[in-house]
Amino acid sequence: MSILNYLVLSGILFAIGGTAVLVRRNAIVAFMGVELMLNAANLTLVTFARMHGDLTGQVIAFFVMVVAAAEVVIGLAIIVSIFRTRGSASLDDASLLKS
Amino acid sequence: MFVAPHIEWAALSPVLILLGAAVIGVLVEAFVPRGSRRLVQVVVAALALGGALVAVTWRWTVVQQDGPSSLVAGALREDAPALLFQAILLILALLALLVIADRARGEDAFTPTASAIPGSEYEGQARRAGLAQTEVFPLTMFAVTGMLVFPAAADLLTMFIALEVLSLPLYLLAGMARRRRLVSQEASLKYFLLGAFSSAFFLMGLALLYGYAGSVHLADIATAVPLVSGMDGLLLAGSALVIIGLLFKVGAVPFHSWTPDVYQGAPTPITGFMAACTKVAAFAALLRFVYVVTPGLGWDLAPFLWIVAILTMVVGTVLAIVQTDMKRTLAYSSVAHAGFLLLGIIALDERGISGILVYLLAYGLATVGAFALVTLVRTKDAEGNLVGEAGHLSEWAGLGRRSPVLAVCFALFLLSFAGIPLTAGFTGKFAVFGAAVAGGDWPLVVIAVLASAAAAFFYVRIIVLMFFTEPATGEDGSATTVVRSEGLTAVAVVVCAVGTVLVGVVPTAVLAVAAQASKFLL
Amino acid sequence: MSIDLAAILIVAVPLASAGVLLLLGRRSDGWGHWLGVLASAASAVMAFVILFGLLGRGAEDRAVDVHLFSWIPAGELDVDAGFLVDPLSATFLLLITFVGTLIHVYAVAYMEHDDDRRRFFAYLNLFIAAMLILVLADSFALLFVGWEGVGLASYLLIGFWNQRTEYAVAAKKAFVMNRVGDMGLIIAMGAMFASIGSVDFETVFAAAPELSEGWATAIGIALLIGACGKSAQFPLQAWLGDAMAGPTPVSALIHAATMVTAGVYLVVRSGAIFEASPTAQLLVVIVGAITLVFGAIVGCAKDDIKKALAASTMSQIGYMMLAAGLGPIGYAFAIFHLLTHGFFKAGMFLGAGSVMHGMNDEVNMRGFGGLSRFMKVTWITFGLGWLAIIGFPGLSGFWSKDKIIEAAFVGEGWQPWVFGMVALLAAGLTAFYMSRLFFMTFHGKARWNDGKNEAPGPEQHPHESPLLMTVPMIVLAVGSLGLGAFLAFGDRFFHWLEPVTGHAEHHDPVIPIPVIMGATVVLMLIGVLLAWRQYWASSVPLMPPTGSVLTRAARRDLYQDSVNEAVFARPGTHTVRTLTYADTAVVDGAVNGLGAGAVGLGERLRKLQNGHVRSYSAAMSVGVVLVLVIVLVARI
Amino acid sequence: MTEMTISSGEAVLFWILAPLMVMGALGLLFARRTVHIAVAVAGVMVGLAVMYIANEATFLGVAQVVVYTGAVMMLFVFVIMLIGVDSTESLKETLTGQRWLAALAGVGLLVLMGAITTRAALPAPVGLAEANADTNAVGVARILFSDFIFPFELTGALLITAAVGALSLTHRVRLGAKFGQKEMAAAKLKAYGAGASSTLITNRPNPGVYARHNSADMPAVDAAGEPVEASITTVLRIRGQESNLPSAEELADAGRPYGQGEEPAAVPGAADERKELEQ
Repeated sequence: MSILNYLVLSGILFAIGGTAVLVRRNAIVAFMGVELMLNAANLTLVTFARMHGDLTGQVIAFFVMVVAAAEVVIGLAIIVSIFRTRGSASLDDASLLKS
Repeated sequence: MFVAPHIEWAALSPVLILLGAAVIGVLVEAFVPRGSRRLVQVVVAALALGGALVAVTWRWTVVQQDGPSSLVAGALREDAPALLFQAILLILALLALLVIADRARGEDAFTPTASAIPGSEYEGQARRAGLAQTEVFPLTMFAVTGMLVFPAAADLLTMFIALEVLSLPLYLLAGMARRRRLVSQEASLKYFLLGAFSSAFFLMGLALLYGYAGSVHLADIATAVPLVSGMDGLLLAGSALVIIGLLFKVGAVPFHSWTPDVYQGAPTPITGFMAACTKVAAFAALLRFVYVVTPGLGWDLAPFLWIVAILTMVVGTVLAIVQTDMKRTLAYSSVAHAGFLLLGIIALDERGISGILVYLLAYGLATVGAFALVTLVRTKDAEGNLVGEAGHLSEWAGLGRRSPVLAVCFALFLLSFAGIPLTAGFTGKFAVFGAAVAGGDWPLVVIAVLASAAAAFFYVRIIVLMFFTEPATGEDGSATTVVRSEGLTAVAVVVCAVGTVLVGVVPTAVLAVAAQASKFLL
Repeated sequence: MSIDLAAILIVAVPLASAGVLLLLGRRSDGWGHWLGVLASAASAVMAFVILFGLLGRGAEDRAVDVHLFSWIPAGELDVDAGFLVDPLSATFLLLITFVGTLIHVYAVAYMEHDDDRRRFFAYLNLFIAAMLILVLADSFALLFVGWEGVGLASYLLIGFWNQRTEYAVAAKKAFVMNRVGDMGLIIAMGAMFASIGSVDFETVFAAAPELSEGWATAIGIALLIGACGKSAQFPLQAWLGDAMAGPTPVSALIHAATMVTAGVYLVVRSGAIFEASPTAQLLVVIVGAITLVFGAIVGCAKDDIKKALAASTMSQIGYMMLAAGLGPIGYAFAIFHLLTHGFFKAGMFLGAGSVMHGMNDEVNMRGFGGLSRFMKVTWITFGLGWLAIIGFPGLSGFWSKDKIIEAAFVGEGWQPWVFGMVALLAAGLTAFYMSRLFFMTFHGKARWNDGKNEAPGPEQHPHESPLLMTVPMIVLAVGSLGLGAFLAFGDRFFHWLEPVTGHAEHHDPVIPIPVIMGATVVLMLIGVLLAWRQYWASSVPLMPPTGSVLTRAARRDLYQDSVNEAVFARPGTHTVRTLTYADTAVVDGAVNGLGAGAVGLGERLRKLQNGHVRSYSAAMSVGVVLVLVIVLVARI
Repeated sequence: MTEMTISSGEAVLFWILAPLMVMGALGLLFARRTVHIAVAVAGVMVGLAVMYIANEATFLGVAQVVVYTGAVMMLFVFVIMLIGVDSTESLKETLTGQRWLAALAGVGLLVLMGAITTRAALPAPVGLAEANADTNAVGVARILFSDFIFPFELTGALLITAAVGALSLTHRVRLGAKFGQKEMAAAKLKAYGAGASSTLITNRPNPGVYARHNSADMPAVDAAGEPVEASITTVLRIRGQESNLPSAEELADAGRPYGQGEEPAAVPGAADERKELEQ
């Protein structure tokens, strides 16, 4: 067991989150994928903080939480307003704009 | 044990002024009666931008005298390029603000209330009641704050936070168009989702670089590059991901796909604002990151940047040719411009910095001006009611006959985009391409020249359309008309046009100032 | 007045006039055209001031650098905007302003019935200013400004009658083709900057001899591409014919006397670079030779008077290019021919305009004939131009063309023989097609409807043009008559240009000069004679003789003419067909193909932009994966 | 700085938690019900919190539970409630090639991230024993308020933006007069007076009392013995769950104790309902 395990786990979570954005049609689920990616990055940061013996990584992770919280508020507000207009939160429905 | 950090209030003044104005704007929303809210907001925003510009100028003189310095425990770096980028940003933001604030025919470009369901009865009531979404102004101020921090950010965390500070308001603003609400909301959703996605990549890059260097300060990473061995994978992947996060903001292929959709869907003044200012801010950050952190990585990152630059120029140009919508055409042209600007980044040459500065000024002036004019050209149905902006290119036919001044200004901006001599665009292209040649990136310059020659084709096509084609009247009797601006847009357009000509004809002063700012000091 | 001030004013005055006319708009409709004429005339006065200023100096001091301002000080690349007044640019100044002023005067009458006459004059002034910047520039960067300026102005002027779509299309074609040439110039500037580190004439030409041959060839070829675009040289010649859609004064000014010769100017001006690269020089000669023949053959078959003149222009510029490519020995001849050509070709274009003016804008020469009785002045002035261009001994063209043919025969190996013979042969062709044009228009039987004969079309009342139109024609005819002799006398012109072109060692041609001269005259006479037989002595069919249904009598006439047909017209038309086919298929094809390719690629890429945000994120993440692979491929 | 050792207890914890977390994350790709996904992701967040604590980031672990699981994920759940809690999503792919692209991107990211970390010669971990000497929270706070004071202040802008944005997208100003009970009554009377027969002034009639299992689905009976349709809520009728009036035989059996007579399956709607419940 070494701290590498944490890094690999975070890589797995990051990849899963990224894939979710591609395959899920529901905007909320896709957004949760993004959140998972941010958390995976946080795990990396925390692990590296431990590796370096330096708390900066943890502080950055804390910042990321705050940023993510703000982002979630905005994102969900946008999704809700789209849902109220269209009655659907499906990303595939929102494709009026194209060339 | 705990040492309170020293805070350089004076040096922070531009950011503080804007942040203060944003907060005051929010308070205005709460306490000022609805009737006078809008006026107060506009005045506060304009004063703040002007004040910040004065502050930046003052700091410029100080930096010229005392040299660059680090601010607030190394979070920011106050040096000549940062201040110059900030100055360009503030000028463009001020011009964009005029367009945002303009109410041609008593209507601004924003929905009366973003919370209304499009097409609902409530929306109609709100329109009749004369509501206005005045939150637009504080949100814009927040965005400008983020943009202002971006060029000066000296550590990746500050850069990340600034990225979010500038992005979140833009996500919201993109969804607030008065007309075609569905499309606008869709633009907002797309921008938000893809923006959040890209910032996740940025963050992972940040994490990897932290793992590599044990610090997120650009300077620390740069010093670690020659020292730390065995973790090159972290360094390269981290740098690549951070650059990708920034490339998303500048709209480089293949991270550009949001650009046309969002540019088209967003309220046009906001499109102009973000097309000009976001690009300035993001290129400033990109420049700092690449020039400070990656000079030692030249050979490893070069193929990636080359491919992205070539793709961006080619795809942007080619797709602009086949567009039929004015805003989309301009959006793809802005993608192509991102490609040209990348040449200055790749050059890794001092001249690249000044080249990019000049190019961005030229591009920004033309962009704000062009989108400002787009807001004035409207479609009219058979009864003579205005139904919205004239999006389709064919609706611009014959504009040169009916509104020669507008058409000439638009043509000027297009010529500047195309890089015709005696316009600012030429000066910019000249400076950037020159830097790239000096950096030895010959093939890129050849492709860039070819792409800009091809790009001239669709700019000329629009000019031909405006001047040499009969105006079209739709089958349903709809026609194109030009509305009179309240005056603010007109001022913005005139300033942009004069600037475009001046920077083209007598670029000496601009180039000289830019040349002074061509060094990033660690 | 000092030369400096004159050099600034010569550009500033027409520019200011254009600005005034465009800004005032309709308010200046009443007097705008006269302002335009005045501005141009003022420039011409300045040109003479400069001429006499230069003449007043010693031969070595005849280069004045007029510093304007520091334009682009970007690091090492320091571009100053400045004017270079020397014998070469002064020659052009005179040509542009003098011929330009005459054409301005002519246009006052020619455009009288056009509502937008004022705008036309604004564009003309703009063109003059841009052209003057082009020739006065002391660096490639400023030259490029003028280069783009004349492109823009000619675009505006060709498309002036843009009510008709095909005219607007022609204007666009000219613009796009010119853009291809412009790219050459931009690339040349980039190459100069990369190899020499500067783009101003002084530094570049000083450094040119030390340049490696690779660089010199690259720069030379790029410059040649630029020259080809602007001067309608093979393979970028297609736009010139279409550009005839513009009003005739435009054709006279831009497509005969000034703009199309900018390519020749560029090659002569950049002589130092071409001398450093024999390959590039040889290419210039080849391009010149091909265009020379190409234009001449096309000229044999065109029935549209303006298009025939355009083909002739193309061919004559081919002569100049050929000369310019021969090196110092040819520069002065190229410029000399350019100057005389500017006079007689502009005169003939104005004459063609006068004919059209009298014939209800008819341009088909098969519908002319016997006009000499009705428009005496036009006939005589045009006749002088015709004699000049075919190289009739004593007239302007004789002096200048003969020199080029002689120079083409100078050298070693296969080159003098090939190029010399081409130049010689083309002289005969020139005589044929120009005589054909002249006879078809002014002589033979009237083939237009004069109310008595059975010619189709509306009844025509050919008449002489007003004084405002004939006077410029007369002045130009005087030039066609005497300018050559005046300048060639005592090699006066060549001594004048010597500070710029350098002194060329005089070599003897591979064939003795008297033989060449004799052959030229004989070929010229044969050409005229053949044209006389077919187009004056016999009747000209109203329909082009190929592929159309003809009466039995017409067929007999054809039989009678079959020798001519077989020798000139038929191969001519076939060659023209092949060439036009090659032109449309290859060059247009390449241009259109590039366009179509771009559009096709665009349509494909467009599918990716399908509006689905998930596709966008897919593109992004695949992009991220690929980027990481590229970046890490060496490391993991 | 001494090298840190990782206890075997931590290894056990990791090997228990990590598979669970990956499974929870995979729910994001394969689960159909949105709410299930939200709960699964919340589980992953809790797992992360535990891992933070294991990685000597006590403060962050607690913050993770409070901020992420407690606030962010609950906000997600709220919104899911708002737009329909039982919304499921068809996993059938409609965009051609999207599956392949997604697989390529997913596998590519996985391989690359794995390769980057495993191939790197990471230095021996130092551990945070020294940095956490004055407790983790104090250590974090020192850095937060010294090195990162500027980003910290800047996040304030972010939070204000979030609040302003959420409000402007959702908050509606009331336009026109307030429509309260009084106005509602007046409007009803007015409509009734205008002869709109569909409008009731009074309450709707209650459902019937001949209940056998659920009185709400049984219509009331008027004086003539006919069922009063309006006495059953429309919802039940839309679902097809309303009952009919009992027949004469059923009425005759009414005296029997419940369960001895016929099955309530005779009631059509009830059968459906039960079937649904069994599913």
